[in-house]
Amino acid sequence: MDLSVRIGSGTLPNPVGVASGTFGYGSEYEKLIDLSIIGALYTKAVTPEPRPGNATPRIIETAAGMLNSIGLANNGLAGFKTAKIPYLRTLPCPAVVNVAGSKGDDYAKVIEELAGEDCIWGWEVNLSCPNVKTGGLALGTDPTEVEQLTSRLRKLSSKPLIIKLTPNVTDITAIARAAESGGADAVSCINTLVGMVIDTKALRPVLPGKTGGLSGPAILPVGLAAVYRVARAVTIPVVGLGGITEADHAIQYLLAGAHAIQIGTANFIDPTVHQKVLDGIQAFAVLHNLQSIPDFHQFIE
Amino acid sequence: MDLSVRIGSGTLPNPVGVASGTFGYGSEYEKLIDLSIIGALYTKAVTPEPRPGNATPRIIETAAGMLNSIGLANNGLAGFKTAKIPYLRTLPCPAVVNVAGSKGDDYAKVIEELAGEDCIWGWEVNLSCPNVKTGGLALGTDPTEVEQLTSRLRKLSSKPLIIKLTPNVTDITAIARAAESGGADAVSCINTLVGMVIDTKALRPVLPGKTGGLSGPAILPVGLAAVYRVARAVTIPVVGLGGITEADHAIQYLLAGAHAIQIGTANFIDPTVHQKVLDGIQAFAVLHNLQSIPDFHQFIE
Amino acid sequence: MAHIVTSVLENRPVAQDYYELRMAWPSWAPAPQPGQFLTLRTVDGPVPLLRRPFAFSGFDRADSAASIIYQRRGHATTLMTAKRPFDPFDILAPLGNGFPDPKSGRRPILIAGGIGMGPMLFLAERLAQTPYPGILIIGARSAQYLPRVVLSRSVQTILCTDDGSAGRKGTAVDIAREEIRQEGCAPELYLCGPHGMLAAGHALAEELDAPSWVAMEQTMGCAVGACMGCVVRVHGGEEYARVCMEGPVFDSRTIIWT
Amino acid sequence: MAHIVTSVLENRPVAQDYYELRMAWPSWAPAPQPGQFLTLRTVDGPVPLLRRPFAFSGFDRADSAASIIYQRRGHATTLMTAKRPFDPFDILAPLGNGFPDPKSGRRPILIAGGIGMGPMLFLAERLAQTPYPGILIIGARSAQYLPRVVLSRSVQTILCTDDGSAGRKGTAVDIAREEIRQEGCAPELYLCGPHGMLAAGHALAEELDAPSWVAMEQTMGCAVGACMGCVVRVHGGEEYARVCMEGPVFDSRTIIWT
Ligand SMILES: Cc1cc2nc3c(=O)[nH]c(=O)nc-3n(C[C@H](O)[C@H](O)[C@H](O)COP(=O)(O)OP(=O)(O)OC[C@H]3O[C@@H](n4cnc5c(N)ncnc54)[C@H](O)[C@@H]3O)c2cc1C
Ligand SMILES: Cc1cc2nc3c(=O)[nH]c(=O)nc-3n(C[C@H](O)[C@H](O)[C@H](O)COP(=O)(O)OP(=O)(O)OC[C@H]3O[C@@H](n4cnc5c(N)ncnc54)[C@H](O)[C@@H]3O)c2cc1C
Ligand SMILES: Cc1cc2nc3c(=O)[nH]c(=O)nc-3n(C[C@H](O)[C@H](O)[C@H](O)COP(=O)(O)O)c2cc1C
Ligand SMILES: Cc1cc2nc3c(=O)[nH]c(=O)nc-3n(C[C@H](O)[C@H](O)[C@H](O)COP(=O)(O)O)c2cc1C
Ligand code: FES
Ligand code: FES
Repeated sequence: MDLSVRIGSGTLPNPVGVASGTFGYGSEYEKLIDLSIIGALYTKAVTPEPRPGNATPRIIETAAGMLNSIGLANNGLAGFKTAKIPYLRTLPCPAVVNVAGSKGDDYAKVIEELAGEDCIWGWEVNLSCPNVKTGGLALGTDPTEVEQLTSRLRKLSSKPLIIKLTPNVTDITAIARAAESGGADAVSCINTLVGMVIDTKALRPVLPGKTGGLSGPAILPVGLAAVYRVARAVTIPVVGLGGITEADHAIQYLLAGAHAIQIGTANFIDPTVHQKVLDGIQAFAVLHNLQSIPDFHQFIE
Repeated sequence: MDLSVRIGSGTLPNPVGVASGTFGYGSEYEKLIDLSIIGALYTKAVTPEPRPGNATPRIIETAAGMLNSIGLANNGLAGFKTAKIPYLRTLPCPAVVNVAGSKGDDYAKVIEELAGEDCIWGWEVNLSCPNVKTGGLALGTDPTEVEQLTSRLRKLSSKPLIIKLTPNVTDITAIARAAESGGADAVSCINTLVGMVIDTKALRPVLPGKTGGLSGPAILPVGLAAVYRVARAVTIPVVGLGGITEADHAIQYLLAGAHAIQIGTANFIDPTVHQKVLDGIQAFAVLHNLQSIPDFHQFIE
Repeated sequence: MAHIVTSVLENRPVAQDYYELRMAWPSWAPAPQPGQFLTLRTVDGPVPLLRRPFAFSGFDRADSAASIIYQRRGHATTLMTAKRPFDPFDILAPLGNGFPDPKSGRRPILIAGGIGMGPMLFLAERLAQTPYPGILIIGARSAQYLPRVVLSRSVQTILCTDDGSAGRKGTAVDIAREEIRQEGCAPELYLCGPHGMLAAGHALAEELDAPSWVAMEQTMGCAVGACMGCVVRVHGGEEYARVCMEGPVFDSRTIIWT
Repeated sequence: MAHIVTSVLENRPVAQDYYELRMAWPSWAPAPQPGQFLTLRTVDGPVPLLRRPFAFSGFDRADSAASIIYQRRGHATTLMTAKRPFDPFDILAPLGNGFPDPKSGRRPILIAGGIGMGPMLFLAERLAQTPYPGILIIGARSAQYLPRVVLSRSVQTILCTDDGSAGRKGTAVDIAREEIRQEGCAPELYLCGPHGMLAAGHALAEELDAPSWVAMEQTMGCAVGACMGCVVRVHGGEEYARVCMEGPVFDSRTIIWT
């Protein structure tokens, strides 16, 4: 079976990636697993300036999920270049740089400055981080803005450009279509859901920033519904994520119309999850005699 | 402590209600629990015409949650009048009729025809049911439509009018403000999240309607974030729900700014949950010397 | 219907993947009837979330005990296999309508398949104490799925397997057809098991112009009639009927078999 | 750091709400050092979801065994109390940096409170085998929280309680101050316990101009440095340091105590 996934000008060796913010830049996990089997490593978000991130605690468990409020903590562009690029050059799997910011210029700056780096396979544009105050709603909630930003970024690099969608919108298909019109090579969804937990003993929200992003098994059905709808609204590939902890979940995403998937929170729980998911996808393909990833899309209308 | 909750022209004896669609019309549970301790019983949705509901299965469990696709199954207005009104007259707690439909006229019709019934305490207008195809998005996703419909319904009855908000929107506070401007006495949130589960053995979505509504513990953080934000956007009372299975969760909602709460899915799991939640709220009030429900709102900014 | 927190008395394997769980039955609680079911909670936490429904497989007022027979399938039933005597057991019961008595002059033919064996054993034992005892036909895929240890000597029982590895070879409905022909009786059918078996039983009943009763299954939410989750399609005015309220036992002619 | 699926050897109560869990240690796995920790998974399912971190309280290469001491608090730790010998035990370990050796001529003063007792017992045993043994001071609210059964005869140990119900009356940091004054030594402080205790220990170190090491706690996601979840505020270029990577042991002067 051909496991490869074509996205724009690039090809991923297999459909199972690891999600931004849950896998660092790879080095953190290299002692635990073989990075060469990873289909795509989506880095922690990179912003133009360094960001210390939010106050603590930054993580709290919820029923079958977790809330995080990391706040795009990263070393900034300069730090990324000196501290991370040399490592990415040695990485045995494709590296997708997750790009973030509070305004369009931020995104443009990151891609412009990194566009020449051969060790970067492509971009994932995080328009949806609910942790950073961009004056209210996330950038990725308005189709017009998304289309404009996408076409601006499109001109800066010929590497695969993936727009990451937030589920916290009325109509995620409208945002996906805007990304497609703007020239995106793919969309990935979903980012975290806005959530909150209150400590009734301390009488305050657990997260100092009050709300955070909900991820993990709890959101699997939400991610699946989003991918199902988005895959029917655009013709570019869809990268599905949200709540995947086992092969069956990843297969659900592929059946729903995804061309690739990402594993996020589950990396924290089982470092071998990636291998298990990849094996499970292959076994499913053999069982149903599927030759390539698009063959997964034939079953569900 | 004064447990009562004032909403518009009415007063509820206590803040702990049972959510629409999870408690029928009350009779189903009367053998199991004392209905007189219920703060408000929100009925299953009533539509002008009878609806058989969706194909089966209608329910599937997810991680710490469940998806449902009941499809507003109900006897319609005429059936409601003959089969349910006589029972509601005997109900020892306030009955709030959950009103649904596929267009504005449907809602108006239900309220108009039932406005004279003394046994009805008030209305909860379900603008958010994701199960019914209203030509794409739910009615309650557009602020202008919500304001217009609310003011139309406002004129039909002086009973408390509660607009129930869907979480499947970009900015739930905009919808809440629209309901307030339209003359709503309160808003309730949240309804279910859109979700999907695929059966990888049968190679099809488990629910024949493909997507369904996600409820239960998994969505608690999403409901809390919504209530927290809505309570800061409007001056009318907010009724909080989503994922409450124990007193601590209900207290989180009250601390977040809710004046009352509803228990949904948890009724299926523990018929005594209502009593436990009410007891827990009272114990918390005693511990912190709170005199009335608004006193819960002093702790969190 | 009551919310009962009782305790496990015994939880033992009775066939491959099948277990019988006996629980103490408080004297104040209504007595379960054959065809009725309970819903139980396996854990206090949110996973598994929903109560799970199981039909009663026996009830003994003298012993103050009721029982179910369950198959290990997914998360909840796997957790159930770990229940030990004196573990608390949180149930809603008895739920649903139960099987009606046979019409006068009719010979009750009880047909059980897979997880449908519980209610059929219960009904068979009941009928054995009446002037109109039935024949119990239990079908399974093969020998190891037959619950030999729970069979009652006072019930006329026929075992059959799809692969012929024990009892007679054939489906329970086929064997029923043979028995009825041989006895030359006017039968009344009672069925519980997989959907296909119920449909075949209904077809047999039509063929013989006999009354027949089927215990239906559907994923449940509330199990008390409130959520409209557990419906099956039926003929007549209402398009759907609730398995937990109008059922689980239905006249097979009211069901829309598709 | 390795992903190890080992087995439980023993799981016994050692004080009220405190348990010691010993696990088999595979010979290929790196040896844990005092101050290092593991993260463990309590169930296969989604609740509790995240791995939980616990410091090593001992390691014995000869016995091929490592141990932790944990307090029953919430869901995961309650599930842990049910672990039995030979149950599988899924851990990531050893994680974090561990305590440094004392500077030459310094007297190690080990101060433990509550769930901080594990790593201090481990460190104390290690130092007892060196030319610079330490004094171990264990503080608890009252007598029943003192883990008497795990104390080692080869370690000079002082017990104290807030209410004076056992050992000396006072906080562990107060008792440390007294001991140091009495001995007239140049101390090096090692602390693990509640945040307030660590801050008080740091203040004492400043007072005495002594080096001091604190093992910090923070809610964790990955525990391998990838998620930036477990940070504490530190002085210097970077505003935050990760407890799981730069820690859990920090020079107390690098921490911003608020
Ligand atoms: C009225 C009724 C009587 C039943 N009687 C018996 C019995 O006597 N013995 C027996 O072994 N089984 C019986 N069942 C089936 C039993 O309820 C399921 O096998 C059990 O719920 C599976 O739970 P699980 O977590 O182990 O498996 P899961 O992995 O959750 O599911 C396995 C299968 O059970 C079904 N199921 C899951 N949740 C529910 C639910 N809440 N309601 C109904 N079905 C569900 C699923 O659709 C799936 O097909 C009965 C079901 C009904 C509706
Ligand atoms: C580096 C480190 C070493 C630790 N060593 C020990 C030890 O040796 N002995 C001991 O008893 N405890 C230790 N703890 C604390 C222990 O991890 C928590 O008590 C445990 O996670 C509680 O889990 P629970 O589900 O029982 O409780 P919960 O109800 O989940 O939480 C109870 C408390 O534990 C905290 N907690 C929950 N999840 C995590 C997490 N993933 N990471 C960190 N804290 C969490 C919560 O913030 C809360 O304050 C250590 C923590 C850290 C960070
Ligand atoms: C701790 C943490 C940090 C995250 N940081 C980022 C980030 O920097 N950029 C981004 O696009 N998404 C980030 N995410 C979102 C994940 O990439 C993913 O979209 C989300 O967690 C849903 O997938 P999951 O349920 O598999 O975790 C983060 C998620 C977590 C849990
Ligand atoms: C089976 C089921 C049926 C429902 N039917 C309705 C309905 O008819 N009208 C409505 O406004 N909400 C309906 N809801 C949504 C609930 O009232 C509630 O908003 C939602 O379930 C979240 O609360 P919970 O997590 O406590 O269940 C239904 C929910 C469930 C689970
Ligand atoms: S399960 Fe709710 S109506 Fe039957
Ligand atoms: S827990 Fe993820 S960086 Fe420390």
